[in-house]
Amino acid sequence: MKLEELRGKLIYQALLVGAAALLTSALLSFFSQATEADIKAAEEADLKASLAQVLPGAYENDLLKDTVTLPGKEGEVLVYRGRRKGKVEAVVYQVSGNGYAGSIVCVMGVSREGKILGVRVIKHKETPGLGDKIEPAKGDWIHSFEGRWLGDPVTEKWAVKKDGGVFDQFAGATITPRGVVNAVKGGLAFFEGNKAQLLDEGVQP
Amino acid sequence: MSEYLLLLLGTALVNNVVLVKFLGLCPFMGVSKKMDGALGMGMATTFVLTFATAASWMLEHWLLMPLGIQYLRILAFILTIAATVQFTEMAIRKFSPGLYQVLGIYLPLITTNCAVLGVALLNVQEKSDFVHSLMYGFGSALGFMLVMLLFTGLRVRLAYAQVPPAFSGAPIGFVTASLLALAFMGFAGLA
Amino acid sequence: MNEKYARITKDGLWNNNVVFAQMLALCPLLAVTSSATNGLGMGLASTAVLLLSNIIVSSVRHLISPEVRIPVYIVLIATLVTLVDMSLNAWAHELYKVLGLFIALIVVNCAILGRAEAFASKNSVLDAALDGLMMGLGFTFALVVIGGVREIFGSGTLFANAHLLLGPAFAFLELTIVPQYKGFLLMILPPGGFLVTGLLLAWKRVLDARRAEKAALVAEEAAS
Amino acid sequence: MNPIAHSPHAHAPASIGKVMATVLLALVPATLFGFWLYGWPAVNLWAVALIAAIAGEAFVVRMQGRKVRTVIMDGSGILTAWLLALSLPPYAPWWIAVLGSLFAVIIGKQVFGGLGQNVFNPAMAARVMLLISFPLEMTTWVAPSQAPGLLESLRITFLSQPIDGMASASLLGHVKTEFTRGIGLDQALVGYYTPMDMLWGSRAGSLGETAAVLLLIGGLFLIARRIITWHAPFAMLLGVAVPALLFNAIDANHYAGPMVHLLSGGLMLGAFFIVTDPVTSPNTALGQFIFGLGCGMLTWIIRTWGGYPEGVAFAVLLMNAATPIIDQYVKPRIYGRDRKGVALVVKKEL
Amino acid sequence: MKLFDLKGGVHPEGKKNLSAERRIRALPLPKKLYVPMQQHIGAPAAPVVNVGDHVFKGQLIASAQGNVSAAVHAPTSGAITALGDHVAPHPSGLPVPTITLESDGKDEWCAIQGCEQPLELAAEEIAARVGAAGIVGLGGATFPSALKLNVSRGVQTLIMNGGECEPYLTCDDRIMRERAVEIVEGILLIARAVDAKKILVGIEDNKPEAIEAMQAAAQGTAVKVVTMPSMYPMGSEKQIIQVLTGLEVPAGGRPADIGVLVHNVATAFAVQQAIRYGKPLISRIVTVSGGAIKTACNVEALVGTPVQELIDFADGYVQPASRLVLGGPMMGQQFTNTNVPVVKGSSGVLALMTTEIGQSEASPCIRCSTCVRACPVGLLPLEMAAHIRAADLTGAVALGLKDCIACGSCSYVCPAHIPLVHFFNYAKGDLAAQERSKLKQEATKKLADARLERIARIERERAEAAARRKAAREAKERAAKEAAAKAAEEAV
Amino acid sequence: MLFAAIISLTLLGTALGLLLGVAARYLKVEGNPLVAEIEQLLPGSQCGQCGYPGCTGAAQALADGGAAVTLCPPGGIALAQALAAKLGVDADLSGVEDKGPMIAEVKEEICIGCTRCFKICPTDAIMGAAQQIHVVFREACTACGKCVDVCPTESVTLQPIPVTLQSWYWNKPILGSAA
Ligand SMILES: Cc1cc2nc3c(=O)[nH]c(=O)nc-3n(C[C@H](O)[C@H](O)[C@H](O)COP(=O)(O)O)c2cc1C
Ligand SMILES: Cc1cc2nc3c(=O)[nH]c(=O)nc-3n(C[C@H](O)[C@H](O)[C@H](O)COP(=O)(O)O)c2cc1C
Ligand SMILES: Cc1cc2nc3c(=O)[nH]c(=O)nc-3n(C[C@H](O)[C@H](O)[C@H](O)COP(=O)(O)O)c2cc1C
Ligand SMILES: Cc1cc2nc3c(=O)[nH]c(=O)nc-3n(C[C@H](O)[C@H](O)[C@H](O)CO)c2cc1C
Ligand code: SF4
Ligand code: SF4
Ligand code: SF4
Ligand code: SF4
Ligand code: FES
Repeated sequence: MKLEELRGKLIYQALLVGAAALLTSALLSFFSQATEADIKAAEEADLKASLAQVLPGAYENDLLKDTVTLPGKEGEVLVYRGRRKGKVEAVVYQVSGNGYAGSIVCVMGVSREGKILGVRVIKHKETPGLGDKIEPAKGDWIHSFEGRWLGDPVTEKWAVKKDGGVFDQFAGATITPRGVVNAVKGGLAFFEGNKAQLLDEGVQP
Repeated sequence: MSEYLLLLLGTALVNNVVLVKFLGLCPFMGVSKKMDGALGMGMATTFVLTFATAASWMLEHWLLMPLGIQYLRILAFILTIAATVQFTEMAIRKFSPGLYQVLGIYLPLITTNCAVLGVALLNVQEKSDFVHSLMYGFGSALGFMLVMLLFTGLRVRLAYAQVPPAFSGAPIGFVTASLLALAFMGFAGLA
Repeated sequence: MNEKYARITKDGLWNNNVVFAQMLALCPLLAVTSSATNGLGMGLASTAVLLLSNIIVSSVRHLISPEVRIPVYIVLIATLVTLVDMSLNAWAHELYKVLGLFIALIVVNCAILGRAEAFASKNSVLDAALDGLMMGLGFTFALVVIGGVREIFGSGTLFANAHLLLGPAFAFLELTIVPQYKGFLLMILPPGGFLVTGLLLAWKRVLDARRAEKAALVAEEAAS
Repeated sequence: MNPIAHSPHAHAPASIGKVMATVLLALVPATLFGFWLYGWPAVNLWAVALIAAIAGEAFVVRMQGRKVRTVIMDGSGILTAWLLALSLPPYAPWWIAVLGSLFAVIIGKQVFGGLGQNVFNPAMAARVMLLISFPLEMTTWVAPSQAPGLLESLRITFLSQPIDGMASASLLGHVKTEFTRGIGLDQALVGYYTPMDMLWGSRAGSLGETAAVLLLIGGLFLIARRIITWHAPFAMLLGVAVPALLFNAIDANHYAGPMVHLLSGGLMLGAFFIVTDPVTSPNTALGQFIFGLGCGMLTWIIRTWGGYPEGVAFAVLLMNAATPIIDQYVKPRIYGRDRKGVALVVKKEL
Repeated sequence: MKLFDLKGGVHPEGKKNLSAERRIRALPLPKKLYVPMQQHIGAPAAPVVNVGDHVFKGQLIASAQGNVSAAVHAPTSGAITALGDHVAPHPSGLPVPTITLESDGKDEWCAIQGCEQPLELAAEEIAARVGAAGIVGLGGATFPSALKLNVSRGVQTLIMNGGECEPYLTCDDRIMRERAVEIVEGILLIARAVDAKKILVGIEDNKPEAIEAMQAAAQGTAVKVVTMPSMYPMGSEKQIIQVLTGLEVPAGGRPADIGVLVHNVATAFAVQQAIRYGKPLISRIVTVSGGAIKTACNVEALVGTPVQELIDFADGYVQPASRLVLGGPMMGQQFTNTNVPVVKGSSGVLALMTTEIGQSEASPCIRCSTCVRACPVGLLPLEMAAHIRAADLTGAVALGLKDCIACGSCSYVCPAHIPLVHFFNYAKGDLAAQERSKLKQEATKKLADARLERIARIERERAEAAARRKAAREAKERAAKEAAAKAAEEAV
Repeated sequence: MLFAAIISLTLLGTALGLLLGVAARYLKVEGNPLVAEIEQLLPGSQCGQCGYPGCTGAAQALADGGAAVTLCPPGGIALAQALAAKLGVDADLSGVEDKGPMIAEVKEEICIGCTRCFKICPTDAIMGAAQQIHVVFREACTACGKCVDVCPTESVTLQPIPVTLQSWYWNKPILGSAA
């Protein structure tokens, strides 16, 4: 039969689409296998890079593999742990607070002494130009947490200046920093409350 | 109930497919010169969009996920959408030649209306259940329809305005869309 | 023959530009052009798909029956897009994150199916390849221009982060046009995208009209 | 022979210039009050806005080869800039006024073909553009009557001198902020809301929006002069007051009452001078009523549930977008036809 | 009596005081009269006299043609000097067929026959006599009255239009003040001709003297005088019906459809004159007014009198007029040639100054919707004008263009001075022209088809004939052959 | 896994292809009613000035999108607008010059009565017999110009139809640049 005639046949059309699907899905499957490893690696590298921002320094273990999940105020918290010489030296986890336009999600790294190693905002909907100064790219406000702990400043001073605390607010935007400060403060409280499990040390019976 | 209402409002107004998500712009610009065309396109898209969101949810949850072949998602979704659209096109052509006339070349373009695939893909990312997905698709379609009608109304009026030659037609359409998008920013934070 | 290639080239880049003349592919155009870098990345990705899809469609055009032509083309394009998607994800992860959904949406980029239908399915492989390339470059051009304008006015830079997104080789592109710029948010936000596109379209009109006028003048002089 | 003129051979003594001049006149009291309240910076800002609008309009009109004089003299550009200036924070830097005015008269109006051709309210389009582009500058308010001297005022307007000492929040912004801390209306309003001050306009807010009484008088003057009709303003106030009343009755601690709503933000200015913009509002009385009602309700919704403390400008733009559709469906009944346009049927009287 | 609301409408400055207190005076007999054949709606009348003929006053000089038409009579006695074209009282300034009559100064009536007891005439007879007298509506539309009477027979209500809502004009006011008795008799005649049950005379409240005079004359008859508020266009047929009865004439219909007949009060006077005295319609009251006229007045002018004579009679101009208008300022037509004649429909001759016209260059429409509020019909003038401007006449029709009564209220109030009615009249004219060319196209299409068919038929017939000839020839040949064969056979 | 992927997609494709094939067969639409509708709009004088074999050809070309709506000179601007509306396209009317209604006129002085115009007129608008002066029947002439082309003595010309009181109407108002 000639191609012309074939093209009019119902079964030809069905098979044509089928064949196209067959060929392409086969191609894709192979390609997917080829790229799978690279994609995974890229995603891990991504996550690592963001962890590294709040956990400066080198750790002997693979952070992504040493995790623990603990109950927090708003559901489960996934904690990554960094070790040196087998001891947990630092932990990283997510905290969130309420900003001007919804919740602000941050990751924070805390040393075993309870000091903040770094904080980064990973998701927020604050007003560009007002509230977005919490991003390191737009200002270094977020670095003002580094090295602080629940005793520095004292608990009452863990607030923006307008509310009598020590942290700066931005001109025309108080809500956003207030939200971040509260979130970080809550994160430190979480650390204090779950220290034993976090540091993987002698869980007292 | 109010949860669904919020979802509808959110998808239709706050995160409007066209003005905020930037999906479906070609028909938005192309079929907005006459009210009938816009209405027809809006309705056709509403149907296809809702259907595609539901169908792709099923594909994802009953085929791709169980088999672990999510990398074929684009392929599977678009195939389904394209077939549906073409089927719809043939049906409309058969049963409503008037509508077919109005939609003209844009009916096949629904396939390539990226709102359809875009919403389906976004919806899968939302990881919501079936009813939510249906609402998500329908809400997005409503949003598309709404801005389509508003925009068409404006463009029809502009057709009688003395727009400077350099701007008449598409350029003023974009400027108008810009101001419409500006207006829709007022819905931010609503839902 | 050369004349034909010149025409295809000119059509793709300017006269029948996907964006400025055909008014297609508007979604990625507006969605990813908050900076020139994004525009360039998106443009190159689309060009790759356009080129390949045109070649394939043109080479299988005789096999396809009209009833199922669209599904078949789309399957082809979807495959190509998935390939690009995976490649970017694996090897240009930063760019992948920025362009996000819109990589997948290259599938439905009206321009690609449009070219498959309007050109590739009717022309030889070589012509189709050239057409795909030129249309893609034309599209890239539009993306970069709009992205550039929005970026300059919006944040005072040009091709910011190019090394991050496109690789270190592109670092030379990065420019800071206005140091200490406060930023003009409108340009980065959706309304700005529409506005810039509208203004550029009007500008193209004025340019074309001027050129036509000049040509007419020259012709007149030649006649007299 | 001069061409034969078509009838009518008589004409009412009205012209576009006179209409615009009347509206400007109606704005004068509220504007002067704003000047008095906020001092010289307000005057600077107002003047800069007007100059920029005139210059910008003259430039584009000239580029198109049209007559600059007639366009400027119709007063609509000046009115647009004036209304824009009245809706700006009084201590905003000069470039805010310039950018806003240029956007209003060029993108908002001339690009559409000039007076009467635009579909969105130019002043409000510009205001929203400024708000989303420069949220800091556009949400920095001052407490009234701090009247800096002329020299200092120049520094405020032209050198963007920080005004930390004088900063104050507007009522709506303040309430919104307090809500985020979980503070209810009963406490949030203390010290912020005194009905008499609100009525006379002694509050933080935009340059010309605060003096409710003066704006009302201006509006009534326009109604009396038949420049505007009562429909749109009344409907807008209704559209805010009714939901406010309802929800306030349900939960007084979360939903402010009608008086708070009516007297705060740009509502009064909006109701009498903005939703009445003939160009961008519907043609018929009923259409204008629907338009006003929509503006009012959207304003209330945005204020109450939205992300922005105030929504007049957004509401106006959204309803502008709906205007052609309102116009298409709301038309007067034609003599001898029913509402649908079908010719009446003769009832044979016996 | 309860009045109903009129929607829209405007209040132009009345300016009636310029001429309202001037009694009607007869114009001196002009030397030459130009009597156009078309002074009414419908087909032009056809001359029944020749150049050189001598005619008497009131003698028929042109007879009605077809259904819708009106006869024309000699306004005075004299000689016909020309049957030809003369400039028409029409904005186009085009020539129309006109009979030129040179007055012999004697003003001699032909034999006319009145009627002593007019109110006892049969309805058909009244209509016939009205038709013979060449009476057309004097309210402005100049529709042949006899026809209107005939189609309106059996209506419920007769409305007499004494609205005279146009500024400046006082001719109806004066005629009601001075000839109320005759008018009332005319009204009763019309009522009898159509067998109306209810008779209302609507007069605007800015004419108290006319109301009083009419009320006095109507005492004891079925005629009821109603005072209406002053507002333009109160005098328009549809609007006066709405105000007085609350009814609306259906779109595309006639007042008779809802049982109403409207006539102007001056028409009633003409009817009375025609029936009681047998006098045809050869003169009318004309208001000469306007700021540029020295002595505004009302004159009774013969049809065909050049307008210049009326202006001279009013002592000419105080200052050069910036515009001359026939009719009222709202609906009247500008003219430039003062040689145009007074016709049956001429209600006024106005010489206006620039300040009175108040027109200036158009600015853009600001969509203020003042025009929407002013339109008595409920149209959207701004939208219609925008559509017409953009050459979308179909769109304008969909908006109700055909319902527009061209009253000009919208143009009057528009602060942007946009010539709205001008747009509408242009569009109506263009649509009519399109309609004509469509009719013609259909006709020519038929012709073309007929021709093609004819050619095909001729072709076919020719082919058939050829075939027939061929068949015959072949038959002959065959026969010959057969014969030859037979012969051969036989020979074998 | 790989297998499952390929098979499921193939099946999906085949099924959808079948669906479309069936649809294409049973939902087929015949012919194009548009051509007839367009032909109804055209003057029908089959004059061929458009370059197509008569009005039917022109209608076909219009329906296929191969011809501009301004193709028919006898139809003028009005027809172009009607066609544009029917086809839903934006007409560029700048190219059409509507000379207003025209009519053929035979100059009696030079007409030799050759009957050529009489024979060619598609609407039988010319009357006359051999060796006699021919006259044009105003109501039937579409100003197609064919008679002008064939007349050996150039005695036929197209003239604008004169305006009369009945056919006169107001011109379109021209507003200044400000408005
Ligand atoms: C449009 C708009 C956006 C705003 N966005 C933010 C924001 O993102 N973050 C924030 O803290 N305040 C934001 N605000 C300001 C709040 O309304 C409020 O005025 C402010 O936080 C109070 O702080 P202040 O005491 O420094 O004025 C925004 C206000 C407006 C009008
Ligand atoms: C007519 C008019 C419209 C306005 N529209 C808005 C608006 O849509 N959104 C907004 O945030 N402010 C708007 N404003 C400014 C507010 O009325 C008011 O000045 C300001 O919002 C009050 O400060 P707050 O935003 O901190 O409450 C408008 C002002 C005027 C005069
Ligand atoms: C806008 C407009 C205004 C009119 N004004 C008057 C008027 O004031 N007096 C009048 O008698 N007829 C007026 N007419 C004419 C009437 O509609 C109607 O034709 C007339 O009264 C019928 O009477 P007739 O046949 O005796 O003329 C007007 C018509 C229109 C359209
Ligand atoms: C009653 C009235 C209200 C107006 N309100 C506005 C306004 O809110 N914003 C504005 O830009 N222009 C306003 N104008 C001026 C004018 O209509 C405006 O510049 C047009 O929108 C420009 O085409 C107003 C004019 C009038 C007569
Ligand atoms: S009155 Fe004039 S300016 Fe006002 S809407 Fe009507 S046409 Fe436009
Ligand atoms: S002229 Fe027509 S549109 Fe204008 S007011 Fe009169 S009826 Fe209405
Ligand atoms: S030009 Fe017009 S009338 Fe002549 S054949 Fe073509 S379509 Fe028919
Ligand atoms: S132009 Fe000549 S051939 Fe054509 S219709 Fe008229 S008379 Fe006939
Ligand atoms: S609809 Fe064309 S690219 Fe989105």
